[in-house]
Amino acid sequence: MLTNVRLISKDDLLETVQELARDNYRLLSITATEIAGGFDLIYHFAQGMTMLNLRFSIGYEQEVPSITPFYFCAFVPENELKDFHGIKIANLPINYRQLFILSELTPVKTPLAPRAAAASGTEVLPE
Amino acid sequence: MAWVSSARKRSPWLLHYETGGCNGCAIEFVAALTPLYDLERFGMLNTGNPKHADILVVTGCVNARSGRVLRNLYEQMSEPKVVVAVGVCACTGGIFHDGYNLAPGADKVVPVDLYLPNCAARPEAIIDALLTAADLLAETRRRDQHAHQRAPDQQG
Amino acid sequence: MKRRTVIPFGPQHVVFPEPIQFRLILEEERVVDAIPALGYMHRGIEQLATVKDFTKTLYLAERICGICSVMHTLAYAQAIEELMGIEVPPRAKYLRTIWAELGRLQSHLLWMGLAADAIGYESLFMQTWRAREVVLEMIEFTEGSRIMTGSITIGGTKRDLHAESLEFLLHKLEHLEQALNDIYPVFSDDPLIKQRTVGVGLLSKADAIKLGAVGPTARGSGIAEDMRLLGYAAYGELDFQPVVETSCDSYGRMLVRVKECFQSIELIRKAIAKLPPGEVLVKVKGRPEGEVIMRIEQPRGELLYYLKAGGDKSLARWRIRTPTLSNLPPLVHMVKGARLADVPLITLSIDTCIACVER
Amino acid sequence: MFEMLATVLQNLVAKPATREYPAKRREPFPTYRGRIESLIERCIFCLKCQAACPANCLVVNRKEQTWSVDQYRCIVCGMCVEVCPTEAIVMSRIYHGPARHREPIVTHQEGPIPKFNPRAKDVN
Repeated sequence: MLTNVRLISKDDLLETVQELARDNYRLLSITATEIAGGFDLIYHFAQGMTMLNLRFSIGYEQEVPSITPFYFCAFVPENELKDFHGIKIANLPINYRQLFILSELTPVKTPLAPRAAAASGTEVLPE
Repeated sequence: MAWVSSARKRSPWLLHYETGGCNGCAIEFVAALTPLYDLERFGMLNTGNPKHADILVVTGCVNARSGRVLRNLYEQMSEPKVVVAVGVCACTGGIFHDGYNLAPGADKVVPVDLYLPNCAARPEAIIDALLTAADLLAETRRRDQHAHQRAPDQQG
Repeated sequence: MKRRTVIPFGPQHVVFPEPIQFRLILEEERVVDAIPALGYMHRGIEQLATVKDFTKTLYLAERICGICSVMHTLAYAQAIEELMGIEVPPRAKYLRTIWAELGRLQSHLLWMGLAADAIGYESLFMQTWRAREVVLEMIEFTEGSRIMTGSITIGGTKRDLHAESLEFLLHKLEHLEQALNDIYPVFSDDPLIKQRTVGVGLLSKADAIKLGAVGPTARGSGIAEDMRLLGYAAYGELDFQPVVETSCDSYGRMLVRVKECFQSIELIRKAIAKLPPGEVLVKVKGRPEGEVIMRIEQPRGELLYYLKAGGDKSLARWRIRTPTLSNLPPLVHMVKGARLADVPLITLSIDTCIACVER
Repeated sequence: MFEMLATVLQNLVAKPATREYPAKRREPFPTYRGRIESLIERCIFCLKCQAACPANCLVVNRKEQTWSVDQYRCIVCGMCVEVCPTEAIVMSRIYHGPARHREPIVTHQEGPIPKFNPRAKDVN
């Protein structure tokens, strides 16, 4: 089950991550799920075998600060968020501009956020 | 020069490109080159250069980005050439056929001469397919030669 | 400032069977920066899982990667079982462990072969792949197929090991151990291999933590982390210690993998000795609901699944974080400052699996 | 030096590691899954296999009494074999060879659709 979840707000993110970086936590990944009106974000950290998950949600238009100053490796999942969900990330040092895994020839944009794509008028996946 | 062409029949060079998919077939293709199956005893050699190759082995489903690379590789190969689609992903897209990023089969991008299904294709099946491809290659070559020889007659 | 050149490395390259591109920025022979360019193998599995039935998604999970297919089905089945509260029979847990370790063996042998090939040691490549065929024979005999085995399913396993197969396994394991005993000293002592790997691709322990290295890459840098210690399947009952090397270079990572082969053989023998009798499959009814995180040790490192289901026939979200995705930032770090000729070997030293990365 | 000589001698007398594949074929293991085949006369057209197929490669037509499989999309997972109530689909140990064209294999059933007897399975 999903245990050890700490609910935070978007503005506390950088501060909390800085603390975790000081305590030698490893960043495992970042997961986004599309929910009504926005996205649900989970940052997975681990110290040895124990996990810690930071969780908050944002609206479609809100921007998330990049945590690359503390965890450089975050550029990989953050570029994925941009690709698959179209989430806006502020201050991303290595920015692939939505071409990290998807290519310019891919017929759909933001495949894992079909509702957002439908709202913005781009092509939608068949259900 | 009959002996030259008969010798060439049994020594086509291979170019392998994995276009996507799970790389299970790609691993099996490499396994077919190793001691237990040993493709090289038929004179086949895996090369990395498309200009040297006669047979293009495609494994995996073709997606938006790799389709372009595949097309490039195919166009760089010199005539005559044979394309073998190994595995169900290269044939039709297999289990991923309704994915948003895929072409349903390699034949949407390059002309495919031989289809080898199965998930994943066994090394034995890959040997079968490549031997058939070698025959096809020899056949095409013979036809081309005939066409060459006949062409001046028809003009005269 | 020296003149800089950009060299595209890949996507079609003899060293790896899979397409990946690195844009290497060079100052003469030194690499100053590397930018990975992905997307040559992307299939959109995470999206397909939101459309397909959750029982069919099991086969999708198997086809994320052809090398660690068993591990992916294991992780997926365990995640669904945890969501639905299914208790798997003990015999099935042991069978899963045996098949997972066979998968690890073939994957490590495959890597050893590719590494030998990258070094330019053709005969060693052939030898390791010959040993790998012994493992594949075991897999085929017990599971019915070489690559896509489909033995693990939600609620247990589809197949059982009877006395004849167990005997076959033990017999072949002895063969394999002999072959590995021949191969091991070559990897650990051969001057050619040492020259190419010792001190190449350095990754300090602090960097490994900061950049999120997992699996043999982390263990080669002195981090004793192995998700098998979480005790999933039957690993909790089989006593073992993770293999750790402290040399922090390609040589260390290579030794970790070679030694893990012996560890896997030992684990399979222990599991066969302890194999309990009984059923292997329980019936599954209903639909999953809730959220779950599943962590599993793949041959390449820690695999992380996040599953969210809302009681529908398909999943709401399936996040796959594969070990190679996590090992990409350490790789970029290692490549910086290396010479161009060493780049293929360093790239191989994290055991890249691009099919996993791009899903 | 002597060690090397021993290896050389051993390799001279030992059998080659290579399987002479096209000339000698190894008997497949009894559990091997090659491809699916239909025993059409047993089919009751319940459409269970079509629903269970992860790759959507089966098309069952009750009206025309046809059962077709696209071997070029089938992933040989064995789901259809498991769900079939009348054992009308079997797993063959022969794998599919290469072909010039890809078309689904269609099998047609003659005569009336057999009645399904749930206990028939036990009798066999």
